[in-house]
Amino acid sequence: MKLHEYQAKHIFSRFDIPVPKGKIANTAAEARQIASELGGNVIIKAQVLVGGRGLAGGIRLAKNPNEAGTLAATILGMEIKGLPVHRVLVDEAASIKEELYLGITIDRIEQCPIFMASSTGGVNIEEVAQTAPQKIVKVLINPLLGLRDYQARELAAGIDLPRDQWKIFTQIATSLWNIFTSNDATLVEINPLVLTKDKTLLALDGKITIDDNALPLHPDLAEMRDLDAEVPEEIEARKYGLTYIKMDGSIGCMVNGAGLAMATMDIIKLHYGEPANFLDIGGGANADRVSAAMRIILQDPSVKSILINIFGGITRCDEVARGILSAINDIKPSLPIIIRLAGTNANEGMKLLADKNLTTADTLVEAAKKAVMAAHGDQDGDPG
Amino acid sequence: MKLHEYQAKHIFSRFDIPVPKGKIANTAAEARQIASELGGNVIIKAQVLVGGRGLAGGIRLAKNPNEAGTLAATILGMEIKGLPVHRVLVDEAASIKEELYLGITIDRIEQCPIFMASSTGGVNIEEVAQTAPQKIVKVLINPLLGLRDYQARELAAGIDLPRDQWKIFTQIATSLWNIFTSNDATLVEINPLVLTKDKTLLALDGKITIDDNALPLHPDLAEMRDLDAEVPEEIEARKYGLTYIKMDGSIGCMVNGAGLAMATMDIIKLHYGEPANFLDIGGGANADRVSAAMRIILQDPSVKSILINIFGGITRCDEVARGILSAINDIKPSLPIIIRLAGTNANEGMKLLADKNLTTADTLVEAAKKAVMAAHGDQDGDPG
Amino acid sequence: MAILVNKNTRLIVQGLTGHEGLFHAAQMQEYGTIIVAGVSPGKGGTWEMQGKIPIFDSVRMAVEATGANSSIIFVPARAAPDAIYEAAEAGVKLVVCITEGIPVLEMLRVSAFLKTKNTLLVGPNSPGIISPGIAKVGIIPAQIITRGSIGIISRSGTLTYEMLNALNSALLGVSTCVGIGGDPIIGSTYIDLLPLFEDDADTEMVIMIGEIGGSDEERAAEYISNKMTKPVVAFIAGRSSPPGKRMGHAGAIIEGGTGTAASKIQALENAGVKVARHPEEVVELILRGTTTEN
Amino acid sequence: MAILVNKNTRLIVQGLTGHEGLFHAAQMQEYGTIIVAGVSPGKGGTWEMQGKIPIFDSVRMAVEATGANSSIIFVPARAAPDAIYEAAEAGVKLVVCITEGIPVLEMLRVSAFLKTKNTLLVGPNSPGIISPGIAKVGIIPAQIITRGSIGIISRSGTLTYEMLNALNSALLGVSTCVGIGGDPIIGSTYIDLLPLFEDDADTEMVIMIGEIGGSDEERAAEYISNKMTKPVVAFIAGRSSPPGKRMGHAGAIIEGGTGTAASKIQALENAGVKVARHPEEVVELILRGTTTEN
Repeated sequence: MKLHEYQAKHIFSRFDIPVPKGKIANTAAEARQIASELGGNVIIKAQVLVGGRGLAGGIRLAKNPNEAGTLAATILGMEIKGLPVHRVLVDEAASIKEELYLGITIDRIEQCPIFMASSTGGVNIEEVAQTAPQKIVKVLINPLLGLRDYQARELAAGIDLPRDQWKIFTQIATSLWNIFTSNDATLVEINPLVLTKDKTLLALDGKITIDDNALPLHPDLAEMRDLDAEVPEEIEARKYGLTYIKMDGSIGCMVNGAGLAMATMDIIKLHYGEPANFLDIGGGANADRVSAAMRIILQDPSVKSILINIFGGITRCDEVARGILSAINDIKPSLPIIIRLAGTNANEGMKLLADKNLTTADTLVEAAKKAVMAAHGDQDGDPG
Repeated sequence: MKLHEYQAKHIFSRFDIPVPKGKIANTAAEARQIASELGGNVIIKAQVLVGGRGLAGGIRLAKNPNEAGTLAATILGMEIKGLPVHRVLVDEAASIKEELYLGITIDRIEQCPIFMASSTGGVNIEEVAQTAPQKIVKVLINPLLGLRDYQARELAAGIDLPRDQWKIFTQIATSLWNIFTSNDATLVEINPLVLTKDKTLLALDGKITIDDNALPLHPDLAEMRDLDAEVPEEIEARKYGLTYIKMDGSIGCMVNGAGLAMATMDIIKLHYGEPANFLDIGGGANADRVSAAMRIILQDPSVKSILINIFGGITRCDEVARGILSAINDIKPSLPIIIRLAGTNANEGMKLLADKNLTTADTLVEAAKKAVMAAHGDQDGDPG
Repeated sequence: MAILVNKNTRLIVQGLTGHEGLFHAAQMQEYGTIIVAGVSPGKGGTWEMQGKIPIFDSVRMAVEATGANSSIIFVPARAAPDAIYEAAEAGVKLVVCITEGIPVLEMLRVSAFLKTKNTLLVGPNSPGIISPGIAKVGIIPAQIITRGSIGIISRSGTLTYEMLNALNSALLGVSTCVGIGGDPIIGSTYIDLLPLFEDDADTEMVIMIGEIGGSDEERAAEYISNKMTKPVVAFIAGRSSPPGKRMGHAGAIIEGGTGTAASKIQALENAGVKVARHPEEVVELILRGTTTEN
Repeated sequence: MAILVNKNTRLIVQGLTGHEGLFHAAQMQEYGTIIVAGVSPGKGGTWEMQGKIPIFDSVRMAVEATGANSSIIFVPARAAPDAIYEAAEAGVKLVVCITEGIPVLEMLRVSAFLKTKNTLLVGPNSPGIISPGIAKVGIIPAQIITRGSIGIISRSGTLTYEMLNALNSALLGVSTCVGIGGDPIIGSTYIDLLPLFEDDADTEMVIMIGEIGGSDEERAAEYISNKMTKPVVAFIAGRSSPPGKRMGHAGAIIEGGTGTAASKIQALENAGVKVARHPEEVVELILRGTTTEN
């Protein structure tokens, strides 16, 4: 789960990482008021959970409260990459001398947290990693020892930070580490970490991503989830324990298991179809979940056919078949549904579906071909 | 540094380990009042930092507030092993079904914290360890992982704790572990941990010893030091960075280094003398510290002679000699002082002392012999 | 003799008394796996499975009483790291963790700890291991597999079943199939298991099933190129997945440029591995390989 | 060739720019020790000791630039565990920690960490190591020692000097003297070093200087009894110390029955070790031994 910039900064502040003075505004009037409290010279920042806010015009400098109000009004009316802006952060403007990067994520190969710093902050760090990897200093952290001071100093030395800043830099790095571990984050990042003209370090922008598996341990963080910033279908899916991701194609997919779901999408594409979504119903999916999955798929008007691919292990195919029948009964979908069941109780499942006038398939390839044909208008779903 | 029972229980309580209701009383009247608040049936416990309070009559049961007042008055007038009782803890009396032991200390050989539990609590656990070691269950803790639940359960199983108590026992063990690490303790112990007749676990008595080296990191704990409970000379010594321990003999010792100080005491004993103290002036001791050390030694009226044994390494013998001269000048002691200097700048030191009518020695054995003779009344300190 | 799981396997089921534990313990036993004990804290001294399997309070007690050498974990995510530590400290040589949903920072600690131990962890979020006709330690449906000479290593669950089914339909058999789990931090990866198959007399070739995210397939490619003499065929799921999207498995995230299907396929093909475009094509590649090359 | 410290020693001084660091670095260099670098965070790029020794910001940089293989630590207690981790992670093979006052729980973590590394720690609270006439890494006064064939392992500081002085007066020389430190948790104990002396061609016999507290001497006795062929003489300080009292060294605590002088002396004598009653008697025992047995 990603946190908003203002939420991340709130956590930074609690862990004594210096951030600019600022407040969140829901309206232009609030923004104007905050700007006036902060002395007028402020930066207005759209709070959306996507990158590229700056390029999209979602970050603007204001010289006085009136300008702040006007700019906030504009930004609050925007959509950035399809996400409407509901809130802006109004921060005191900083006098920037240098922009640095400081972040922690997980190195899967080394199986360790990895601390990264760069003297070229304020930009897309993934781009720096690819175009100028020597500009990123990396230090692996032993998860049983945590960040040690000498490692923080290695980062400071690696980015040529002035020596009079090493102590405060080490404190900031230590705080960032504490944020990472105590919140079960998979990413924490200050970008940019600025060195101001009056020689202090300040976290101008921040990102925190929380490990979804750890959210039950952190109810305070779980409450920070911003449902406004998410696709409604994805929220609905999570409620039923489903993983749904909207895509651009016309073939709705319902599969058990992430790997098999991806393979199913791949095979649709291989046969010149386009998947409309990724949908993993998980292990042991019961009739309720199958019903919910079908409703969610059908909410997408681009969907022209549905491919249901279930390989029963823990999941029993007869149970899935019952879910499908109940969903069809409720929703009465008018578009073609291609069903392929295999594994545990597949025969029983197929029998339940046999006399219901549904298209079935024995193999994944056959199912994919039929779904593609059906989406292209061949209503009975037979491969051409 | 050892904490008092009431201080330990206060920490237990902060970490959610159940303790009896109770309060500290400085006077009999306070004890009476507390007993009345607690319903009358209470236990009065002398707060002194030595074992064997019970045998000495420092722990008494009272049936009503009046009796509590009377007993408290008696206990507050006692000395236990030479330590006056300044405070009593007045605790609600518990209905005890079983007395258990639970503690953590450090296993020096395995270089790990070691968790111990026993079904025979409420007694001297060291005695149990020697007479019935099979009654103590031990679990080594990986210091990088900390106590894991399964280890707490191993302890519970090992002492045949009823299974309905395992969950709360695991919580108590986890709290005790957190107390151990977050306070840099070298010992934390609940003895007895009682299973009450209404089937709850309760920490009836507790011990916490804090690592002196870690006290600077824990100012809150350092403040808990009870100066009343310590020998005044030891407090004075600590102020100057000296380690002084009062003993029963007649030969005052001033040595640099703990090992050499012990060896010096051993050699005094070998020559039929008795050391009056252990005193380590530490490394690089300057004139001030030497002065303080001499004053502290001389506060003991049993002292009949003083042996100063300094082996210069970091410590420079000429500096020590200057300290000795300055101390003698200030204090003008009337008893014989035998001085042996060796190592760094020993010759310079000896020269400074040469014309001051002090007894010197070349070797430790010679110095010890002279000090023993001097203590026995041979004023010039020459061996007989 | 198959790898990891065989006739010498003496298995503890951690969490046997739970719903899932009981169900799969019965399945495993029916398949021929020697289950010697269950561990369910607080239930030590009871018996399960028609009164034939003793339950212990701790893994150490179970190992001491039964000489167990392997364990399988069915406990909830919250308790699973503890279960792994406990098994490793008790000297269990193979630990298979079925549990999903363990936070990644917990797994980093587990993984750092296991580097100091002589215990092989498979999983978490693994469907387990099966050596067809011999034994199974996990939840892989046994009816879709026959014994043979193909080793399988897979990060996926149901996708593995799909593959096993396709092999079965083509009358191809399996020596051992290992589901290494779909999480970003797992105990054993391809390069831990490829050497075992390379040394296993029962295995003639290996199928690798991978997916987008991480670099384990790329590292496996390097290993195959340098060390493997037996042929390897691969399938990588997620060719059509957009970057930056989380595809259900915590593992299936494409991290800016690395970990894409294209990068993995390229690396494997450079190492001489044939990469199929879908599970059934793996079968075709194998059949073509065995007819033209042998 | 002496143990641990010799002509191949290439030493880093961690905390060289401090008062103590500078003083002892000069002493060590004067004695012939090859000091290649200092480490003082924030002072990298400067030079010390007549502009001849470069200062680095980190141990890793110092190792990379100078090929150092050993380090000595003079930093305050608060920073010392970090200094040990840093040196070990940078691949330094021998780390000598002079610093005293490190909390024991910190040292437990350090010690657990070092089990996974190929680094030998001597100390903390150690006076260091000297191989007379060759090199010294520490603060042992060099003027009281001559080269010879006696190896010394001691938990004490000034008591060791006393012993060295007594040997010197009797014209007995030393191969290497190792001060292992007086703290309860230390990097190397007797049993880590006795094998090195057993294998060292320059060493003919070993003196062990112990004190009350802990069981390291008892374990050493067991090792000596089973493995040592060279003769061992010992001295144990604290015969006259009352139980339960803390005698300055965190190490010098007598823990209920174990760790007493009597227990240690008994164990050593049972292992065939001659135990002296005071430092000068060690010399007597050695002289008697060499005249009667040789």
